Formats: sequence, C-alpha cells, structure tokens
Amino acid sequence: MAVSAQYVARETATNLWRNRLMTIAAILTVAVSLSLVGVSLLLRQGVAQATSQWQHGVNVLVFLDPTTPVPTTPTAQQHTIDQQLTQLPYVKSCTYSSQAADYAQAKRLLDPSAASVLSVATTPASWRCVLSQPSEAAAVARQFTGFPGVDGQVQYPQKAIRTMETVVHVLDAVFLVLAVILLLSAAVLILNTIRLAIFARRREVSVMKLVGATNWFIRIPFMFEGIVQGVAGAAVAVLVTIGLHAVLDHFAGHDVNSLLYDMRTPAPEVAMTVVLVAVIGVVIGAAGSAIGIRRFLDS
Amino acid sequence: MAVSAQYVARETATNLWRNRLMTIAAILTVAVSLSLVGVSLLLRQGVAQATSQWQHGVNVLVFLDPTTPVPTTPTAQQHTIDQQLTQLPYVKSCTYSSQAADYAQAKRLLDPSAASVLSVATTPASWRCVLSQPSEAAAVARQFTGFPGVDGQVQYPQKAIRTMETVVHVLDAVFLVLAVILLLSAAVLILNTIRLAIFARRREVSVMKLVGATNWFIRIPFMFEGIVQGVAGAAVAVLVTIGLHAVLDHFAGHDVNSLLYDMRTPAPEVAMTVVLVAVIGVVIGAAGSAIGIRRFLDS
Amino acid sequence: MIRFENVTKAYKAGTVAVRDVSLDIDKGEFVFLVGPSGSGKTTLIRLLLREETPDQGRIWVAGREIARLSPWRIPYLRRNIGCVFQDFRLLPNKSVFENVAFALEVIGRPRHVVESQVPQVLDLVGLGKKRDSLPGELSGGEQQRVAVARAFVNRPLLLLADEPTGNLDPATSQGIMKLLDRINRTGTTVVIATHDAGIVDQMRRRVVELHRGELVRDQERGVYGYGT
Amino acid sequence: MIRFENVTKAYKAGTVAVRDVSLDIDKGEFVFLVGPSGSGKTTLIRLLLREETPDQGRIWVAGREIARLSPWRIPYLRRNIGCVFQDFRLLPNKSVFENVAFALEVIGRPRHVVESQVPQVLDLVGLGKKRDSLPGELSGGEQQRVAVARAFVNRPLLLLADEPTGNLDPATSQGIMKLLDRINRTGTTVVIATHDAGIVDQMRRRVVELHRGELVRDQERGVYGYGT
Ligand SMILES: Nc1ncnc2c1ncn2[C@@H]1O[C@H](COP(=O)(O)OP(=O)(O)OP(=O)(O)O)[C@@H](O)[C@H]1O
Ligand SMILES: Nc1ncnc2c1ncn2[C@@H]1O[C@H](COP(=O)(O)OP(=O)(O)OP(=O)(O)O)[C@@H](O)[C@H]1O
Ligand SMILES: [Mg+2]
Ligand SMILES: [Mg+2]
Repeated sequence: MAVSAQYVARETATNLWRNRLMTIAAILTVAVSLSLVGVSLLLRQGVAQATSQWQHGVNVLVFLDPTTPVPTTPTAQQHTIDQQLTQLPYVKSCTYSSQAADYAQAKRLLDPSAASVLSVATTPASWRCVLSQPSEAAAVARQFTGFPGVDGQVQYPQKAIRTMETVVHVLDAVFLVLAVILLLSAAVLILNTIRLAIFARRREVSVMKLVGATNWFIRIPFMFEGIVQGVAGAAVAVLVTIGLHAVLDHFAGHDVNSLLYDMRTPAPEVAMTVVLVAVIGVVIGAAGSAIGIRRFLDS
Repeated sequence: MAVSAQYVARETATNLWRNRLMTIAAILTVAVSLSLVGVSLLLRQGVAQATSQWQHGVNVLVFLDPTTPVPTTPTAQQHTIDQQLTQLPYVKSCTYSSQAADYAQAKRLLDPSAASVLSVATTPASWRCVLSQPSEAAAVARQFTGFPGVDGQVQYPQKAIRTMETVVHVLDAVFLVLAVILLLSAAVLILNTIRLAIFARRREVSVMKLVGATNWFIRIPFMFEGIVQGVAGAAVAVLVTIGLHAVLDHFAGHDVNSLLYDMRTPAPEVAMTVVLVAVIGVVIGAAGSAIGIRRFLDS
Repeated sequence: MIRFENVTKAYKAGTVAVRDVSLDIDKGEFVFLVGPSGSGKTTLIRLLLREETPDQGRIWVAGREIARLSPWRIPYLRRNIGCVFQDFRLLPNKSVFENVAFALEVIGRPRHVVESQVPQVLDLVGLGKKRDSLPGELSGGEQQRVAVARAFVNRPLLLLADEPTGNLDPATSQGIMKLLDRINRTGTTVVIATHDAGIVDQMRRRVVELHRGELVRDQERGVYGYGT
Repeated sequence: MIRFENVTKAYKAGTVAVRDVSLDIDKGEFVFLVGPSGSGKTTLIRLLLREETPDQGRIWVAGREIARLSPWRIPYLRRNIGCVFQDFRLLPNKSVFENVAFALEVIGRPRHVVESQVPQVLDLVGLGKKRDSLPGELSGGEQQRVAVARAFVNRPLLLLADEPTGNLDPATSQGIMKLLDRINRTGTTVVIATHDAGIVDQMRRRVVELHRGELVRDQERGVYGYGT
C-alpha cells in the first residue's frame, strides 16, 4: 500500500474540485435520498411518541356496586385497595372517585332529561385505573371482576382502543416500511451515481494502472472522495431532518390538543436518527466508491 | 432539422445498447424514484378513501323532548320532519328512532345498574342524521335546536370528530407532502443521472458538432434515449404501484373492520396514478435529456 | 476561399497561439502548414472551423466572415469543411463504418448513398476489412485513416488535415498524400498541417510556416525547412 | 531483459495482431520496432506491459514470465517499465506537473524528490513553462512530450516508446531521440516503435521489423526499410 496521507488528501481535494459536476451530482443524490430516510425515521418516532401519549389516556373504569356499602370518606382502607389494584400486572395507577363525584360528573355528561333520573345513591363509586399496556385492558378487566364490591361490569374503551391501536400500528408500519424502502432506494441511487461518476473516469483509472499504481493506491483517493461526498450529502440530510424537527416542534407549540404536540420527539432520539443518517452517508460513500471502482480495477 | 426517423430509431437503439451501464443507471433511478412517488400517491388515495368511509360514521343525534308528546307510530308526519331535516345544509339522511327503540338500545349499552333507572317514558326518541360534511356537525346541531319538540341538547361526537379529522388531515398532508417531495426528489435525481450520463459523452457531442451536426440532429436521439429510459423506468414504477395496490387489496380481503379494507382504492383512481407516473417518466426523460445536453451544445 | 486578416488568438492561460497572422488561400490551392511543435498550426485550423473565435482580426471562409456567423449557421459552415483532427476525434461508440457514415448523415444524404459511398472511401484508405471495428479496437494508424476517410467522404469545398500522417508508415503516408492530391485536383482546397519533411519536400507545394504563432514564411513550391 | 518465445496474440474480433514472434533483447540494448500501420507494434508493447496476455507462447521481462505474474505483482512490473503510449494516455484532470509527478508518487517517492525531479525532466523535454497546463490545453506535440517525460522520470529499467515523435517537428524529434539515447547509455533498455524513417536511418541501431504480426527482419545497425 504505502499510500501517504498527504497524497490522499491532495488527490481527494483536487479530484473533488476538478470533477465538480460529478461531485455535486453525488452529493445531491446522497442528500435527497438520506433526507427522505431521515424524515421518514423522524415521522416514525413522532408516531411512536404520539402513541405513548395516547396510551396514557386508556383507563379501565371499575364501578363499585352501589348496594354494597363503601365508606364515604375513604382513607387508610382506600389506600389498601389502591395498593392491591396497583399490584396487578399492567396497572400503573388508580384513582378513586366517590359516588358523589361520579354523580356530579354524570350530571355534567348527560343531558338534563337523562340526568334527572339519576341520584347520588344509585350512582356507583368507581376506581379509574391507568394501564401501562393499553392492549391488556380486557385482561385487567377480568382480574378486577373478583374484587370485593366490584360491580359485575368493568368498563374500558374497547372499540376506541382497537381503532387507535390499528391506526398506530399501521402508521408505525407505514413509516418503518417507508424508511426501509427509502434506505434501500437511497443505497441503489447513491451506488448508481458513484458508479456513473467512476465510469466517466474509467480511462483515468486504466492509465493509473498502466503507470504502475497498485489497486489500493487508486482506490483510496476514490474512497475518500466517496466519503467526502457521503458526509456532505449526509450533512445536508441531517440539516433537513433537524430542520423538519424544529419546524414540527415550533408548530406543535404548546397546544396540548394538537397531534403535533403529541408527536414531539425528545432530542436524544432525534440525535440518534441524525447519527444514523450520518453513518449511512459515510458508509455508503466509502463502500459505494470501493464497489463502483472494483470492475475497473480488474485487469 | 431534417432528422430522419430511421436515423433517430437506429441511433437511439444502438446508443442505448452501447451505453448499457448508463442506460441501466438511468432506468433504475427513474424506476426507484417514480415507484416512491407512485406508492406515496396510492397511500394518499387510500387515506382519502378511508376518510370517506369513516365519515359515514359521523352522525348527529337529535333527541326529542320526552315530555312533548310525539306520535308513537310516525308515518306521514315523520316523513315531513325527515324531509325538513334533510333539506338543511350538510345533512345527508336521517333516521327516526322511537322512544322504545332508544330505551332498548340504552339497556344494551349501559350496565344493568345504570339501565335500571331508565324507563321507556323517560327515554327520549331521537333522530340520527348522517352528515355530508362531518366537520359541520356543530353548525348542524345549532340548526336543529329550533325544531319543534327538540330537546335542548343535540349530541354529536365532538371530540371523536376533532381527533379523527386531525388524524386524517395530518395523514393526507403527510402523504401529499411526501408525494410532492418525492416527485421533486425524483426529478432532481433523474436529471442528475441524465446529466452525468451525458457528461460522460460530452466528447462525443463535441465531435458531432465539429462534423457539422445541427443541435437538433444531436439532441433528438438523446431525447429519445431519455424517453426510452423514462418509459422503461416508469413502467417498472407502474408495475410496483399496481403490485402494491394488488397486495394491499389482497390483504384487505373482506375484513370490513380492517383499516386496509377502508383504504381500498377503486381501479379508476389507481389508473390515474399510474398514468400520472408514466407521463412523469416520459416528460422527465425527454426534458431531462434536452436540458442535460444543453450546456454541451452551446458553442 | 480563406482569408486571415491580422488574426490574433490567445488562450485563457495567456499563451498567444496565433499572433497577427494575415494569409490568403485561393480556391483549389494545396497548402502545407509547417512549424515547430506548439507554433499554432492546430489553433489556425480550429479558427477556420470556428471551434475558437479570434481575439483580434477577421477570418473569411468561402466569402463569409465566420466570427459574425450566427450560431445556428455554424453547422452549415462545418459541412463544407472536412477536417482530419490531430487527435482523430472519432466517435468512440460508433464503428468505423458509422463514423464515416455520420458525416454523410449529418448533411441528410439518403441511406443508399451512404451504403455505397462509405465502403468505397474505406477501401481507398485501406480499411475495407475493419468497417465494423470500434475505434478502440484499431491501431493508431488505422484510427488516423478513419479520420481521413471521414474528412473527405462528403466531398467538402475545403479539406483541413492536422498531421494526417503522424501515425502512418511512409508507404501508407504516401498513399494518403496521393489521395489528398487527387481530391485537390477535383477543385477542393486542401490545407495540411504537418511535420513530415519528406512529404513536404517531395510534393513541392505552397508552404506556410508559423513560428511561435507568427507567420514567418509563405513560399510557393516550398520545402519543409531551410536548414533542418 | 526481454524474451518472446513463439508469442501469438489474436484480438476478439479475430485479428491476429502478433503471430509466432520470438525475440531476445538484452539489457541495455536500443531497438527500433518498425512495420506498416497495423502490423502489431503496439500490441507487442502492450504484451510487455501485461496490458494484454498472449494467447500462445511465453514472455519474460527482467527474468520473470509475466503471464504467470499474480495480479498484485503487475503494478511492480510496470514500475520498472516506462512507457510512452501512442495515444499519450495522460490523466486529463491533472496538470502537466502532476501527470509526471504521478509516476514518482506511485513508487512512493517523497515529496521533495518529486519537487526537484519533475521540473528538471520537464525542462529536458522543453515544457518548463507549461507545468500547470492541463493536457487539454496543450498542442499535440506538447502532450507527446509530457508522455515522454512521464515515461522516464522514474529511471525505469526498460523504456518503451510507441511512436514518440509522431506529432513532433524534426528538430524536437531529434532532441527527444538524443534524450532517449542518453537514457540508453545509462543502462536502460530502450524499445521504440516508430515510423520515422529519418531517425531510424540516422541512428543506426538494431531494427526489428513486423509485417502483419510476423517478425520479418531483425537487423543490427539497421535502417527503416529496404526499399521505401
Ligand atoms: N485549449 C488551450 N488552452 C490553453 N492553451 C492552449 C490550448 N490549446 C493550445 N494551447 C497552446 O497554444 C499553443 C499553440 O498550440 P497549437 O495546438 O496550435 O500548436 P501546434 O502548432 O498545433 O503544435 P503541434 O505541432 O505540437 O500540434 C501551444 O503553446 C499550446 O500550449
Ligand atoms: N483492442 C483491439 N481489438 C481488436 N483488434 C485490435 C485491437 N487493437 C488492435 N487491433 C488490431 O490488431 C492489429 C495490430 O494493431 P497494433 O495496434 O498492434 O498495430 P500497430 O503496429 O501499432 O499499428 P500503427 O502503426 O498503426 O499504430 C490491427 O489490425 C488492429 O486493428
Ligand atoms: Mg497541433
Ligand atoms: Mg500502434
């Protein structure tokens, strides 16, 4: 080998400059392709975030039989029940709502004519439990059924959970598949571009060989060119990704109800995406050049 | 000009064959790029379809005051009200549900303890109206408020509509933006590839000029090459799009509850997408070559 | 046919390749352009083809001032000029036959004319058997002969040849020169840039000598050099 | 130094470019390779560089049978051979200086050696002022001289030159031939394929003649041709 660093640096720099058109084409291809990958990964993380936000909203509502007497001022005893409930698998936390509280809420929810038939005495008190795994709502509901004083029926938003889960799964799958397809497409397009660029310089490679250059002597500057192009393209892609993230974050603002707000992705995960995009850029640049040049090196 | 068809055909065919590597690279780029565009357009249509499916589920529920006497066997009169309701803007159709029917449904929906406090007499009869524009539910509800015998409160799934609309709008926007971005990216990548390919043949172009070829004489075969590459790439993209559509359709099967079933897109719209993809391929191929060759034609 | 009037041409790098050259070549003349390496012979030829434009001075070819030619007319100028380039400039993706045929197709000659004329010309330069080879599959001299064949296949008014025998053995060179002479006798103006002293001395035609871009000699029935 | 043993080489197209050639060239010899256009001179040189492999027969260069050389050793073979290619084969994206320097960098010469040696060699071929030009900005003869400079800048054991004066005027040609002669005197074996009868006749060195791929003459102190 014996390829001096100085030679590689000079060679890479001048070649990039003298083959501007091809350099720009390659960088553009990497940038466009990896931006798509980055954006797609980002959206996927957003969906995951939104999911975890929505999941906080899945409660199981346990009604207590209004005919069984329960203490109106639940203190220590209530605490015990709370602990017992919380120890069940998938249950994260539970809050108690007294008969009076439930009646007040029912009055608010129902229209007056319907509410008029209710009274505090006939309204059941309830425990509202947040689950760590919303899909397990049915199982949790079954477990509750044995508890003392629990009314026969345990309510949970069955239909809502199913729909939400489908949407989330589909979205997640769509963006994952999209990211993978885009990644593969990016790889194909980038390799393509590098191959074309090297094809345009095949005569140069053959002359180098005739003058006695070893394969590595020829390959290394090409690989560094590829790496520089990959890095430059990836840098653009990273900026696009970070930019999109910033824009989404900005629009999300503090509107707690907006979907974008739910999709806000924490910085570390964005950083992960960005690092991934950058690494792909470098690897594809170097490997692409090495592979692209191979057939012109076979003597 | 005076470029003979025979010359163009022969020139195009031999050039495509002799520059195989570049031909394949260009076709691949077009295929990958346009496939992404096609798939994205298809998904967008799917979302639109699903939306229109979901919209059928948005009803406005108009409760009639149970204290106001209404006929238990509504015939001609009911028909009149129905007509009146239907004439309101955004209302598509309405169905009447008697007190007895509502009571039966309530018993089914509520848990026994809660249901036990209801009776047929206290349960209000209701009109359930399907809207052509779900987002107008609030406005429709306001209109109903003046009707004779209508209970003060008109119910509609406010929160559900908002959430669903957000999701649909976001999905629609995401796929539209995606399609546009992909289209632009595709254009950039394809132009890039064609430019590189022509760059590799710039010497050929300059020699043709020196021998006295007019710009059109040189350009036309290049454009036809571009068209052939565009068409071939677009054909692959069309196959991928149709294939994906078939796969989705297959998995959708007859499971009415699945999201995929909701997303089924009718053939004509798929055909539109396919035609769009094909046209883009041809235009980009021809225009790309024409633009790509331009700077090598300036003398 | 050709008139240079105080023509000066400098390249970007600062080299003055042609300096204040004035020259008249009549229709039907046969002129050798000589001079040491780098003296501006190729540049003069490129100016005639309007591959370059002069910085100063004016050039007429066939009665037209070519610097004033609008871009779309340039191809028509070039169709009247056959040129053998020093570096051949063959189309690498076309066979020998197609390379020569291209010069005819460009001017819209019908297929049957091409089919009959090209093989004839290829036989003249001794490449009848190589018609389907690509330029990359030819020896240096064979490529040069393809370039010669292409230059005169369409019977141009003016034939420019830049070092047309540099890669040819003396026998083949003489054959080519005889060919150019014959073409000249049919009325075509021929201008040949060459280093081949033997041929220049033998043919005894008009010799124009350049030195560092300047015209230093213009001699009827001249020889390659005074001393060398 | 060089030994051909019944070497035959045919190209895909069916042309037998070299037919049953046997030839010995000792270390330090100076040999002219002559023959008409297409007789196989370039092919012989390409075989020596292992740019092509023989279909039949064996070739030794510096004691090694080069067809048996494993691929990774080929670069080391080529570093001992300087070659002036008929079509120059300069790197189009590198300046004159860089083109010549490349031959030194390939064998790992440190920067300061390159910096001192390249300008020296460029002056020898008369291109001191063109060191920063790209090949495309040079005249034909200048490109040829760059090719010559690159071929001997690293003092190879064997110097092959394919038509090294085809684009040069007689004066410059003689300068190049004197240079090659001087290099030969330092012990380098020199093989020159040429059509330049004047030079061959003047130098009176060993002449090997090919005709249609066959070796038809091998003559000490020979001339270009019998009759021509
Ligand atoms: N494209 C260019 N850019 C810059 N300089 C150039 C260019 N082409 C030629 N030159 C310079 O102009 C001068 C004349 O070049 P030209 O090719 O006309 O010489 P020539 O007489 O044809 O020489 P030769 O016999 O070696 O072919 C040379 O010094 C050359 O280096
Ligand atoms: N790559 C190739 N493929 C097919 N045939 C070839 C190839 N290279 C050379 N030939 C043929 O082989 C024969 C010998 O070619 P070569 O280049 O060795 O001749 P040469 O003696 O160098 O001729 P010149 O003096 O014209 O350069 C020629 O007929 C040529 O057409
Ligand atoms: Mg010249
Ligand atoms: Mg040769």
